[in-house]
Amino acid sequence: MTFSYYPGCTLKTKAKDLDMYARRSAQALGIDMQELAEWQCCGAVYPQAKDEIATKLSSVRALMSARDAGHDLMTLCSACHHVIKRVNNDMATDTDIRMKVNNYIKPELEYSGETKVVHYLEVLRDYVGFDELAKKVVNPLKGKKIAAYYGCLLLRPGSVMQFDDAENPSIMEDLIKAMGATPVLYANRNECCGGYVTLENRPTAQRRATSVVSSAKAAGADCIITACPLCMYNLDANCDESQKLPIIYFTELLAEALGVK
Amino acid sequence: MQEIFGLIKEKAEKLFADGSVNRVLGWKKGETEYDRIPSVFESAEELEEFVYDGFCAANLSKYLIRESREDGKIAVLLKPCDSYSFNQLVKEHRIKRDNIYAIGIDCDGKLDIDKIKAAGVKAIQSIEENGSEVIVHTLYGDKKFNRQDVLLERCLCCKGKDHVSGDEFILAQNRVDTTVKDRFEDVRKLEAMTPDERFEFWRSELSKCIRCNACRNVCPACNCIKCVFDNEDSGVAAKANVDTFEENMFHIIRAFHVAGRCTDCGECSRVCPQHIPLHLLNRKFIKDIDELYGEFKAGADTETKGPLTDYRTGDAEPSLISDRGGSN
Amino acid sequence: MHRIGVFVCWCGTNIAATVDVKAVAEAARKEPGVVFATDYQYMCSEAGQALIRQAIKDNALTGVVICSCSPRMHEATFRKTVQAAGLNPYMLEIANIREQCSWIHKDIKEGTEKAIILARTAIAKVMLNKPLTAGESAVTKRALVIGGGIAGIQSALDIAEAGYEVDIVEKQPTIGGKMTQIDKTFPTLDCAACILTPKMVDAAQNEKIKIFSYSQVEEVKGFVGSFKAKIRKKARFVDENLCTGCGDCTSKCPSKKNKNEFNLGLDNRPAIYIPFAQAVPKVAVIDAEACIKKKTGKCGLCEKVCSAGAIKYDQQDEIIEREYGAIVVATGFNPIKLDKYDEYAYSQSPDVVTSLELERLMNAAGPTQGTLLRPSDGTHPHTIVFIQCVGSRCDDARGKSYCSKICCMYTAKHAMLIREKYPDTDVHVFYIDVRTPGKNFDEFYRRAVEQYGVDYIKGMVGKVIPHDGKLLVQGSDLISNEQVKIDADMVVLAAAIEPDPTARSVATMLTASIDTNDFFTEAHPKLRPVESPTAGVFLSGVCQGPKDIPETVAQASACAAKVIGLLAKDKLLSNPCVARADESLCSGCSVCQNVCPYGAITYEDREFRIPGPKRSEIRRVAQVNEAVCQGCGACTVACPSGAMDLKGFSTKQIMAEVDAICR
Amino acid sequence: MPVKTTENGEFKPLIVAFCCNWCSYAGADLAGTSRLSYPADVKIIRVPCSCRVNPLFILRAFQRGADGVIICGCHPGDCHYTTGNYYARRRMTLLFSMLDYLGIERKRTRVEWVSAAEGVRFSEVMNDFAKHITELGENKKLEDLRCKKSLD
Amino acid sequence: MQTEKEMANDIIRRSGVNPLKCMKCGKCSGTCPAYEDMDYHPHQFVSMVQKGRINELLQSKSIWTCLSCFACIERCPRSVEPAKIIEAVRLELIRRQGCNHLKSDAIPELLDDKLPQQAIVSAFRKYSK
Repeated sequence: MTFSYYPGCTLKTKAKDLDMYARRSAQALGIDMQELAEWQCCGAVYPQAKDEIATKLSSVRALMSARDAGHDLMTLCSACHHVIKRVNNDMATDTDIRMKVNNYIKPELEYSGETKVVHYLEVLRDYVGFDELAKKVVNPLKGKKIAAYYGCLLLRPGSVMQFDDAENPSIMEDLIKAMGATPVLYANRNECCGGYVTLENRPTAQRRATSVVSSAKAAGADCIITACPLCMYNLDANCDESQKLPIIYFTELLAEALGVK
Repeated sequence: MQEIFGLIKEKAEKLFADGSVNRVLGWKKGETEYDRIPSVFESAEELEEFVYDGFCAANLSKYLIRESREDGKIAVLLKPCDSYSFNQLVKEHRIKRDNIYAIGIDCDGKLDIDKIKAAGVKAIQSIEENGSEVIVHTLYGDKKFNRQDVLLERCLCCKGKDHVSGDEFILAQNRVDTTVKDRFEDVRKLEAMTPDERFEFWRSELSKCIRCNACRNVCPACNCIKCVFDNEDSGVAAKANVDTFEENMFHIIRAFHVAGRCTDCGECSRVCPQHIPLHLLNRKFIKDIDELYGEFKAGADTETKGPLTDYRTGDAEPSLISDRGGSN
Repeated sequence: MHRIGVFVCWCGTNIAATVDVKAVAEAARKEPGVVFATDYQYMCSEAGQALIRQAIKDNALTGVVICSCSPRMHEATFRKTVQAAGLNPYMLEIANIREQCSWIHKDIKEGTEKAIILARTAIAKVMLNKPLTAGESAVTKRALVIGGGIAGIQSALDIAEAGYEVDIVEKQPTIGGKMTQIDKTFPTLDCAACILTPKMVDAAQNEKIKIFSYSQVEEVKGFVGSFKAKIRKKARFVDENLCTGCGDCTSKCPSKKNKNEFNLGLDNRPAIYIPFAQAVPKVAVIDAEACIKKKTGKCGLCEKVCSAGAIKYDQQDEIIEREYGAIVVATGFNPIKLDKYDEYAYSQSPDVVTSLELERLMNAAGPTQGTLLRPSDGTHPHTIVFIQCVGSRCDDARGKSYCSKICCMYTAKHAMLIREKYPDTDVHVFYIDVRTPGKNFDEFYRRAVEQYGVDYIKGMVGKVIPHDGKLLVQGSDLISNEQVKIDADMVVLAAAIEPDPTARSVATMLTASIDTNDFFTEAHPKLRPVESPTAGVFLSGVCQGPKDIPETVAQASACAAKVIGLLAKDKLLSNPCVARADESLCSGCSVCQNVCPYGAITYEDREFRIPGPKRSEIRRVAQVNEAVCQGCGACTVACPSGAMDLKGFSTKQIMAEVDAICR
Repeated sequence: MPVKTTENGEFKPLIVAFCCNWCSYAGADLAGTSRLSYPADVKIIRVPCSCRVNPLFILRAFQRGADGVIICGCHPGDCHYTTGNYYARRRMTLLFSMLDYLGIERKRTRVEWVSAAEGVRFSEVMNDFAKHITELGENKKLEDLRCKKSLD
Repeated sequence: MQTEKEMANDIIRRSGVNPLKCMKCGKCSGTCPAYEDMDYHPHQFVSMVQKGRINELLQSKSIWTCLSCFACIERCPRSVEPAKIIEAVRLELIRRQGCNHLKSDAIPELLDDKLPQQAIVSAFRKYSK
């Protein structure tokens, strides 16, 4: 199981843990993560406009490198996954964008969305399998009540992301079960935490973050796991003190369960 | 290609040996160094004459209409583009699939002898294919060609190296892609002309037609029991062109009858003794169908409804054509 | 040798004023094959017709051309005329020199010239006409109704009333359909069971009606007037003739925890059960997947308690073959599954229910005996939110593009009933549009608002959040331009309705067409709304498109009228101008079959002589069923070889017309 | 070969109209009943449905000297046979495009949907089509040259 | 200077959204988590762009408060994609000279030591050109 791996800017700095535990767990599960040689920041926001070309180039370059390496492209950060997956979809389905990007990059071989983009969680589900994963758990997280926070970027728009049921996802809950813990379902797990406006409009971010965390807390969760450094920061830093819960990267718990933390 | 030839022959011998087929449909040498004739081999011994090289362009699928009705099983060799015609014939119930063992074989593009001759080559003794080179040995010495330069037009816009049907495949390790141009490029050029220029173009091309029916005979889609143009009762039967419109009529109707069924195998143009680019009529229909009704590849499978036996309630109106800009 | 007679009508001055009729007759006489030509003031008059008959006899005519008004006017008249004179009625052509000539041209020279060309064209065509005979086929005087809901029952009752036999085939263990699950009906608020169950009993007691419950139509062959159907009667492991419906077995059955379909899974039923008290037939059925005896071989309690000895554990499916003259499709509908709409938390909270589930929760025979209680904790809900258009009017893959038509009205009904019975309960309805076209419908909706104080909010709900045993409903109120948040105890979703999943296979079986939503297509959207394009197949109820009960019943009766009209005939005469396949030319490619809207084309293997040592070969060739073909001609153009031709409008005939015009 | 000039030398085109029995032919009848005129150059051939019109008929008409060919059928969705005009629409669109590709004036062929109630529209359509064909002049490109020579 | 109608056409083209598909159900605004911080709401963006009322939208607070959470896109029953319209309006403004919403010299005071890089990157991409 070899994948080209796109870590993204934040995983090299503030979210080193997310990356580190992911790599350790991958090793334990027999997944080979080959970091792309020269990747550039994806921009962290998917440019939705039809006439945005330059802002999509870094994603396309990463996609092309993976294609040339002959592997699927694995992502870990939710934002990177969202941006790269949607740009890939543009390259596959929007002839105008495809033509303009190819004209700009002028690659030897035109790129038209051939690379498959998979999130680390999808690798766990579709390549490793949660049953197999459960067998490799040496340190079951018994008794832990964990709330999964999906946020927006992994799920929406469902027609493009094809990650899970956008309104009723189960992939992280299945992971939690495989690690021996108890998943806690709560209504706001796929509602926005307001992360994108944390810099600009902190009150909104605070309100959103609090509503997410309090919803999980009311449902009886001990902690929240996430795949997104921005959600991680936001749910922690912007949540009302009275409602706070520990926010953990899912990879950290995974590493713990697999005994490689 | 030499090793592919060997593998195919070996396979054919094995099929005879274990009795899984009683005939093999392939090619054999004709009168000249570049003449390859579709042929049915009935025993391993007969395979001595079997040949597979750059001149084996003929699409064998049409022969199966007759051959698959004979007793026993027949093995057929299909190049990737032939497999589309094969599928289309299966879809139209014209060949009996159960009586056929279809072997998909490798193709690195077929050679156009006219292009070789056009380079002034005379008195050809033999032709040697060597990777990307074609060496023509003549009485006056050797002449080397870049293979890509002497390929048939249809191979320059090859529709892909993947077979869409077959029971077994014999393929090269390194597959050669010969595609260098868009197959609609020439259609687009014609579309860009003025109507008068187009009329003159087609008038001069079609007036060369001698109604030899070679195009009709080779075309895998032209497989009617009796062609309307041969049927006294149809009201259009005509053995020869009685006026300048007759050949227009014949070729328009022929193209219309194969529209949505033509796999663009290009055999019509290859066999035309007058070198009329007949495939440009078929490709026009294909291009229109793709643009108007969504991309459709005849023969890509054996189930999908053809575009002329299907419709959408929101289809384009015919006024689309008369509303096109330009003169007239 | 052709001997054609041409008759030019003056139509008083209607034609004669702008067409020189004598010149037309004169010109026609010069055409090859014409042996007689004349003109007369009114060809359609008795005297005119006598003139034609006489001329046919005197001149031994083989074909007739009448230059007169439109064939749509008098073609049928003149066919009878020539037939009376011993000529085949199809050896006649009409040149339309009135509507399409004299009436639109003013210049007599121009009119005359054109009339001559039109006459010449008709002569050219009639020379190629062939005598045609309308086919005859017998009619089996029995109808098959597929689906035993209110639509099927009503159609069956009406057909039986006219004295014809009817079979109802229903896949459930009882007839009655969706209406049995409905509590009250709009706009009168009478109880659904009270008006439906008597009809179910009528159907069961009617001598002409035979009910095949727990059965499915497996195969239909044949064509209008003589269909042959195979019906699979599924084993219910209870002898229908012996069971008295006493219910002793159901109360003793130890396997009790099985989802009760009738109450939509809101409560449980035993493995042997009678769907509901008024079921028809009132006969028990064993759910083999839940039955302990069927699964393990041990138990057999029901057999012991059944005093009638009706339990038959080894009963097998039975195939019944029956013949029919007409088929009624009444396959009905289902609400869509809501698993793709989880923003409304349907799968997360039992207190989010569909409207049909609410019907059960309010019905006296339902799981709560008619008291409205929350499924989660059995308490009275005090705030209820209704969400309209869930899955209707959608552009995406999740929902349906159409309006489900019934939801606005039943939601008003639900809201009104709740407010009446539980005045302390607040009811909010989120709507996009309120659609109430129907007799007394808008008045009904207004009553819900004005008399019962139901809160209608124009806007849509974006998210339902289960929270602390409540449901936080967040939606927009477009009129006050605000986002509203309502703490609700229950949420009711007006799920879109879709055709029953069997519609597609039934359509295939009958070669009836369905649209992209799987609703059956009518033969003509305005003028033949209860017929399918396939002759002898009729449409009743929601299988054709969303409908409420009154509309369904009206359509069911209309459908029955059509069936009765067909069954009343002893013989069916078919239009002889139908397609014909020339087997010697047909290559069996199926292209004609693909464009035939009636499924009139089938294929057969035929042996043909061929040159060569084999002497003959088997070829697949097209066959046209003349009773089914309607003569559109789509196949004739699809066929590249010209093997397919249309009688009365043959390729040669039309070519001759073209040639005659361009001469 | 038909005479295509009036006494004063004006060009009179030859137009063949294929009309489906259920809508357009009835529409033509209604035009007549309502006394709505259109040029006598238009000659109607009755077919059961627009899907009965074979491209052969159209080419034959051109070959024999027609200057314009128009096909009329029920409006899409209203076909008496449910689907016939949908097939006709695809066939004619492709055929017309091919004729254009061969350099034949694209305004010589037309498809119009005319219902049985549209008598006014039928006459308008025919007037308009005849006007266009008259402007285009004789169909030099397609007529049977051999016949023309024999006229000389 | 472009007219409002021209701007509206540009916005429609840039967003790839057809506002005529909207059936005015308001689900986008019903689901929007930033609703309370907006002066014009998602459904209004769709109808105002369709009507060509662009100047008001260019002044609106909403173009900066949209969270890009795509809930409106996911849940719209007509596949209208309001978030794309809002972004296209925002681009209409920030592509003009000097109209960047986020100025780089304003950044340092907003930072804290835990803030991830992507918060800054994304803010720049969303609010500046």
